[in-house]
Amino acid sequence: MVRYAFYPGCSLDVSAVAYDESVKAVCAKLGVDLVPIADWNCCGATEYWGHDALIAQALIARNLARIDPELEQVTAPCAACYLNLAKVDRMMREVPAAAERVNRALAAGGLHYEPGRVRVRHLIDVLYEDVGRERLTEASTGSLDGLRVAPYYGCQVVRPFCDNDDSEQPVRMDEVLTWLGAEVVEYPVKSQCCGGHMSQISENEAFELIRRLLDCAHRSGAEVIACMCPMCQLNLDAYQGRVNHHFGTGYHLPVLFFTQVVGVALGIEHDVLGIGREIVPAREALRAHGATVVAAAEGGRDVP
Amino acid sequence: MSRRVGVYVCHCGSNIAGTIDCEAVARAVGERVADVAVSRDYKFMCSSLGQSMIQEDIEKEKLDRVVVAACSPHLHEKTFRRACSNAGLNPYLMQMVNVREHISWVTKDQVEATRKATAMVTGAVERVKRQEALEPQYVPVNPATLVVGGGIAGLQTAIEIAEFGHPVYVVEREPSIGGHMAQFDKTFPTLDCSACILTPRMSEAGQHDCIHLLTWSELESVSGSVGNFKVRVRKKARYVNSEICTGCGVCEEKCPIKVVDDVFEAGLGIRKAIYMPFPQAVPKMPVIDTAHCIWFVRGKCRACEIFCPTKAIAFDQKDEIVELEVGNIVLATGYDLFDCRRLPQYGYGRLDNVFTSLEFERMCNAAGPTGGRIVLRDRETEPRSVAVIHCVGSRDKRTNEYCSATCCMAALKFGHLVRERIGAEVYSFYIDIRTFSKDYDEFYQRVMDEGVHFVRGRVAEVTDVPRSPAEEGKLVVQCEDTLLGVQRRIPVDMVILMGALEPRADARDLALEAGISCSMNGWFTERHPKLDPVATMTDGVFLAGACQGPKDIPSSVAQGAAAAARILGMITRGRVEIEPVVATIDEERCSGCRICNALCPFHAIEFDEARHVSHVQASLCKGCGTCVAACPAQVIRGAHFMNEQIFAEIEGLLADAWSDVSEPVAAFAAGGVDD
Amino acid sequence: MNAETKPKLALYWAASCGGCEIAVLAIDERILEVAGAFDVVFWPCVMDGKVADIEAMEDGSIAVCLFNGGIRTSEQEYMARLLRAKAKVLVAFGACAQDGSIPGLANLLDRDTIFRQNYVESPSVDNPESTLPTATTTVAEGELHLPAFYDTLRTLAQTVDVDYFLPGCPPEADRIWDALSAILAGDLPPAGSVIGARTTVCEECPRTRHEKKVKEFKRTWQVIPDAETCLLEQGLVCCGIATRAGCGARCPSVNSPCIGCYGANDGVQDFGARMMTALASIIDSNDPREVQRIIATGIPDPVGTFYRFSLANSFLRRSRRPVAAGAAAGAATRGED
Amino acid sequence: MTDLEFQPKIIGFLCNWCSYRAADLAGSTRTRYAPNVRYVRVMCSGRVDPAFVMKALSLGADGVLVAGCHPGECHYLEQNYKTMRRMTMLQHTLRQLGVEEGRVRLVWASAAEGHRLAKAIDEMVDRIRSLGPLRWPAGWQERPEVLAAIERVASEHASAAQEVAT
Amino acid sequence: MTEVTLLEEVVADTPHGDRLRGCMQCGSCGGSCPNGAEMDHTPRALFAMLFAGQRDEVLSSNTMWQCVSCYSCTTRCPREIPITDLMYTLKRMAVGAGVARHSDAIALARVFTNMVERYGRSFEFGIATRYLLLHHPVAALKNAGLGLKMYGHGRMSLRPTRIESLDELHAIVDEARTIEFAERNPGGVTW
Repeated sequence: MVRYAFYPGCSLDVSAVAYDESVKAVCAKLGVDLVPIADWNCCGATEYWGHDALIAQALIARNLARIDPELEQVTAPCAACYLNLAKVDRMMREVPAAAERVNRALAAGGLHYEPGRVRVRHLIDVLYEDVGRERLTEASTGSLDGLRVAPYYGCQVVRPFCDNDDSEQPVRMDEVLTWLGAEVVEYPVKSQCCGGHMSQISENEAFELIRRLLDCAHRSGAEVIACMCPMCQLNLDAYQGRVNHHFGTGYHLPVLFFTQVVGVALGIEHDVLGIGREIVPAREALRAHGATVVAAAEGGRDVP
Repeated sequence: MSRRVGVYVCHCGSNIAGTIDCEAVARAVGERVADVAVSRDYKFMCSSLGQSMIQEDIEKEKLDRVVVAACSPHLHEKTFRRACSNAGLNPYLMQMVNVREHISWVTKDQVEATRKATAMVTGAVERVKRQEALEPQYVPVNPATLVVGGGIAGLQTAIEIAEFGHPVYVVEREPSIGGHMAQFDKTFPTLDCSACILTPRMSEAGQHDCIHLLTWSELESVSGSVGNFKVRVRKKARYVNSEICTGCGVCEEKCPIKVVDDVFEAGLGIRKAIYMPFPQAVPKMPVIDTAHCIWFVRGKCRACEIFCPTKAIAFDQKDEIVELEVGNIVLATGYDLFDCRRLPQYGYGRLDNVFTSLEFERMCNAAGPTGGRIVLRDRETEPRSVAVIHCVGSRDKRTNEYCSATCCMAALKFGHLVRERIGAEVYSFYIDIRTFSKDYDEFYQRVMDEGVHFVRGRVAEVTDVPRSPAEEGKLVVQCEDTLLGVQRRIPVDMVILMGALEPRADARDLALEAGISCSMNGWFTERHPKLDPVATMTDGVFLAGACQGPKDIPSSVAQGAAAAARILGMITRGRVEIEPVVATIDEERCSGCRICNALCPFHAIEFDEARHVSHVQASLCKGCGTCVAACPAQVIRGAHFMNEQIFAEIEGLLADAWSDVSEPVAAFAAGGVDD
Repeated sequence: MNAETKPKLALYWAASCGGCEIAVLAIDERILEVAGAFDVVFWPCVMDGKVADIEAMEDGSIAVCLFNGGIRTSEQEYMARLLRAKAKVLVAFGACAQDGSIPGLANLLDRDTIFRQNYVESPSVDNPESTLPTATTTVAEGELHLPAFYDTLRTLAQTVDVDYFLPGCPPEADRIWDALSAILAGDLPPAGSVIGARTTVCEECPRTRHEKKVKEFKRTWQVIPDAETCLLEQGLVCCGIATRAGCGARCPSVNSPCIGCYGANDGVQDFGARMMTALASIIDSNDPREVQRIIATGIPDPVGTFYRFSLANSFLRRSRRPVAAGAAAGAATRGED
Repeated sequence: MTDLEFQPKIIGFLCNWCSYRAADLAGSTRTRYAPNVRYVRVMCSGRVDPAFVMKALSLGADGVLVAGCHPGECHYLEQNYKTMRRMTMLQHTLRQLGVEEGRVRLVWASAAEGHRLAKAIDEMVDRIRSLGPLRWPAGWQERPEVLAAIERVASEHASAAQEVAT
Repeated sequence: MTEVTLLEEVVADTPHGDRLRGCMQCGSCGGSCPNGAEMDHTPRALFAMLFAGQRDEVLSSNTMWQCVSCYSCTTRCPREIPITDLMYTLKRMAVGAGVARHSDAIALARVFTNMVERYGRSFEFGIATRYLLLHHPVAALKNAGLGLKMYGHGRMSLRPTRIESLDELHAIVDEARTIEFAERNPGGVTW
């Protein structure tokens, strides 16, 4: 079994604690061994790039440099964290002069990172490729029972460093959730932007972007939105009320991390997955399919 | 070895003399380099006066070698070779130095430019002293020609050669000749009916005594060289006896299996399991699609056989290999259309009413799947607005970097057709409109007059997700209108994607077989992009049409005709000259180690098992010198690029470095460089 | 024939192992014929002799001098110049005199490094003071001189004009005999020639050969080669392709790849270049990274592999000198070429 | 140590079909670049023998450029791959002989890439300028004390010989 | 010394920035931008201004501050120009030149980067309170309810997390700053 260095990122500590809980639960269940990077630091999100480029790179590279030398892959669930790790590794590989600068900075802390030493992967990739269809299907308890999910990838997992999925119309989360028994709805805006930090600095603009995403999910008949980024989850979930207020709409769409949906499919208890931490509650939608969970737990449900 | 070398430094007006002190170069070389009998500089060496200066010197000064320092040998090597030849000096005893393109035009510093020129002329003198007289060789030319590809370009070549009574074999992989042009409805900018101008050509080719059509056939292998190629062609089984089939079409009518026609109808129409791709097909003879025919799939049916009035169905037919001997080969294999699914932001394959240009062509064609009606995928609704997106898969580093050259005009044609036939609004989204040929820009203006809306901006995406009531149920084309500097979303009913022209998927395989090369983009490489766009690096292999690069019909026809003219010239001459720059193995000294054997892509090196030595077949050798450089025993000799010659040239180039080491040595000692 | 009228023969041993001296004796009883035909005037390895006697001879009075070994010290250079002057025909005898051979591989280093390694660092050396030989030592009684040791070993021909070359490490007995017979008979090729074959070892090698493609270069300990097919095709770096024939393919015949002791083929100036280009040509990969890997792992010591016998006689002659240590005098002139 | 006055001498092997034409194109588009590369035209970069490179270095060249068609674009189909392999092999050997990587370079330039070739040459000249002169033949020279010793041995023996004679 | 144009500076300061020279003004970026409507100039227009040498107009544009880092433009650009990264570069230059327009974005970035440098981790509550209270007291009130909800769902911590080896992190950050300073002042500066 491959072990992966694990970079949780700041959000998973606090606002996206549900992501953290569900990632750990799901990985434990699937035998994916995550080894947290010792004393990791913030990746600087997008803010640092516009502030100070070399510090941004050095902060990210510090995490890469601190990865256990025995591990060859690192996975991050947070989209921005994943992007940053991948971006700096790629930049250091392609532009040797840049790598040299970063390593000079790292050397001040007694660290060094050899570009390309670790392979940076998003967790969806680990589930899709390494765990794979067969094991996921086997592990599924059938408890999703056709839950209608809108797969929302957001930007930074699929752009610009996604080598193995489409950056416009990605399919990997669709596939994983389908294997696990969800009914993945057509969601053409699946890789469009949620506004990111605009919700904090320019609300009105962010609200419009959020509205488009909610509207499309609503039209497609989704019961929940599954996402893979703490920022997306925050914007779609926590700001949903204010968006409704702003536009006079009445969307009621629970927004879960995709790992929470996967966890439900694997029969993991909702509390363990952090379900309930979302502002727009998902329990109702899950309950509509939940009777079968109980049945499954009691053993004896026929899978149609 | 004592030689009498003449050195001539050209001023090229001020092109060279403006940067290089030509007189100083001539003087330095004349004084310092051994065996230089004459060293002159002159205003224009390529002028008749310049040439006669060389000729007079050869005669009067008894020169046995000549160096001309002027422009690129690619421009004037022939000129000066001829000048020497006329004065009785073997042309291969002349060496050119390119002091214009390689020095004066690229160097600012006049001192350094003059130094570089002196070094390079010295190199050439040292080299030319060791050059040898070479004589060209000749081989006879087989008058038969092979044309690969039965599209308009290939047909043009075939007909023009056949008109002179020489045999031509046309190999076409589809069941009928005609190519892409047969699929089109109208041709720009004249709006001629494509079929009306093409089909007479097709039948002319089909009926010509000298043209042998090998349709439903593919090229297997090519061997031999210019004048005498041997070609193997696979004639795929049609399962129809060509001797007795009359092309009546009863089989097709009776066949119960309907198949989506992905080739001729671009997926928009239906054909049968036994079919002719289109009614005017040449030869007028069907073929059985074994992937769908019930007999081949399940061993039942045989309806075609039962109903065929001449009993022409032959289920037991086998592929057949035909061997041909030809003197020349023309590649006219055309292009593939870009797979628009590769740009998912445009929605092709996901959004029903996004069409490719070829689909739209078929839709416009009266003989096509909609009978010429412009309708949405439901085959009923006429669109009220149509978007035409240019550059889909062109001018894009992520797909194809080049401009596909034809799509702007085709897009204009589509705009015209929509306006004319259904009066719908047309939005044409372009980066730049390229209407480069005769009457093309006039056509652009005409289409503008007809009310087509032009939006300058590469489309970002096509979506069916509405943001406003006006967008409900529409396809929304989102782009930046770069002339306004704002983002626009334009709702339409139908989108047409002007997909790029791409090299055939198997172009590289064919190139390898024919011994020619492909550009980075995959198009076949011509001999010279300006001065010889018809021939290739392999003598006797010519190019016609879009296989060499995106091309419209007139250009393809012109190139096809040009290839024919070149070949007719060779047939008329009856023999071809082969450059004497070839490798020879000193067989006395070859130890048969066989290092060189696998190195020649032209298969010119063979191993003589009996004598245990390797041997170069001069007629196949292209003179690249790779084997010469590889021979561990150094017993392969590369004419005109021999080791002694190149070593001497290096010595001459570095004469200022090695003839006086004391200066660097002093610096060496003093500097104590510790790198 | 008495000693007065017999042609005079001299043999000398410079920077080499001495194997060539033994090789002369390996011509067996034919040595008696040599002794009969020649008056051996100088052969320090075998008989007593004084340099002064040679110095006293007329220039050109020695008919033939077989000189083995390269030139590493000032004494060897002196002897080379001396024998050149005295001998009508000077033969560079064996690989060391011709190409520098194994002693020439030390051209990867310079004098100081060689001294340090040999006199100080070598584990078997006991030299607590780290004393190094110097050309001049001053003692109470005056100055003592040792021959000066060069940074760069030179071949005989880089030092003096050479008439003939007899390749091999050592030259094969039969080839020596052929050469001596030819000299006796006065049946000599033009001066400057190598007395030997004009093709390579493959000519004499009994193994079967095919078109070559090599995916991996192997070292001898990695494989037990099959006895029939070309060793190179089995991935072993066999230098037979580039090495002058004459040995009868001794090594390949006993399943061992040719290491190139007969030097380059006739007319070739750089043996290593021939090996490099030939081996690179047959690597079965067009992927730069894979090629890099095949070369780096298969040929860990390229100079030792390609220039084992010929570094001193290659185009580059030596490795780049650590410059600070070896700055030459301003008067230095271009090396002979 | 960078010698700004130092004008490196570089030998450049250009293949007839791509890189030579690239250099022609650089000329016709008046692309200025460093004048330090002196060209040798060969039909194909596959003709470039490692011996040429070493010969040039041994004669005092500070660097050698080999330019060919892009991989897959060779006018002789695939001969430039052989060049790539040979140059890799040569670099491997030169490294052991102490020749820095930047001195011998392989560059791909199509007939349309005059600018690219010019840029590569400028980069190469800069790099070699920063490496300093190579001065290979000077590396063969012996030190002054060695040269003195040769003279001393010769003169000592000469006087000894004179003594013997008298 | 010839004056360095803003275009040259931007190109030099962005990995693969040289690709910008190949911009053919097609507008794929402006068409793709989810926030394009809010920009005073689309990215394409901004590049045209860069080519035209309009230094002040470019640096005082709001374009880069409206960038949401979604990389749509970057992945769609037919010339493979790293547009998102160019926006970061322009932000830095605008701040450096003191003409940056979008004070909120800068303020958020300042607060954020301060927190990260202080603790080694982001501290959402600290950022939110500090940024909003200082810059948007009204919005702070509006968002207070949201904050409470988050707290109630266990998604807000009132205390920052510190990494253990803060010294190491600070050493790296300081060194990075020194390197950049030295690069900006190639002549060397006496302290």
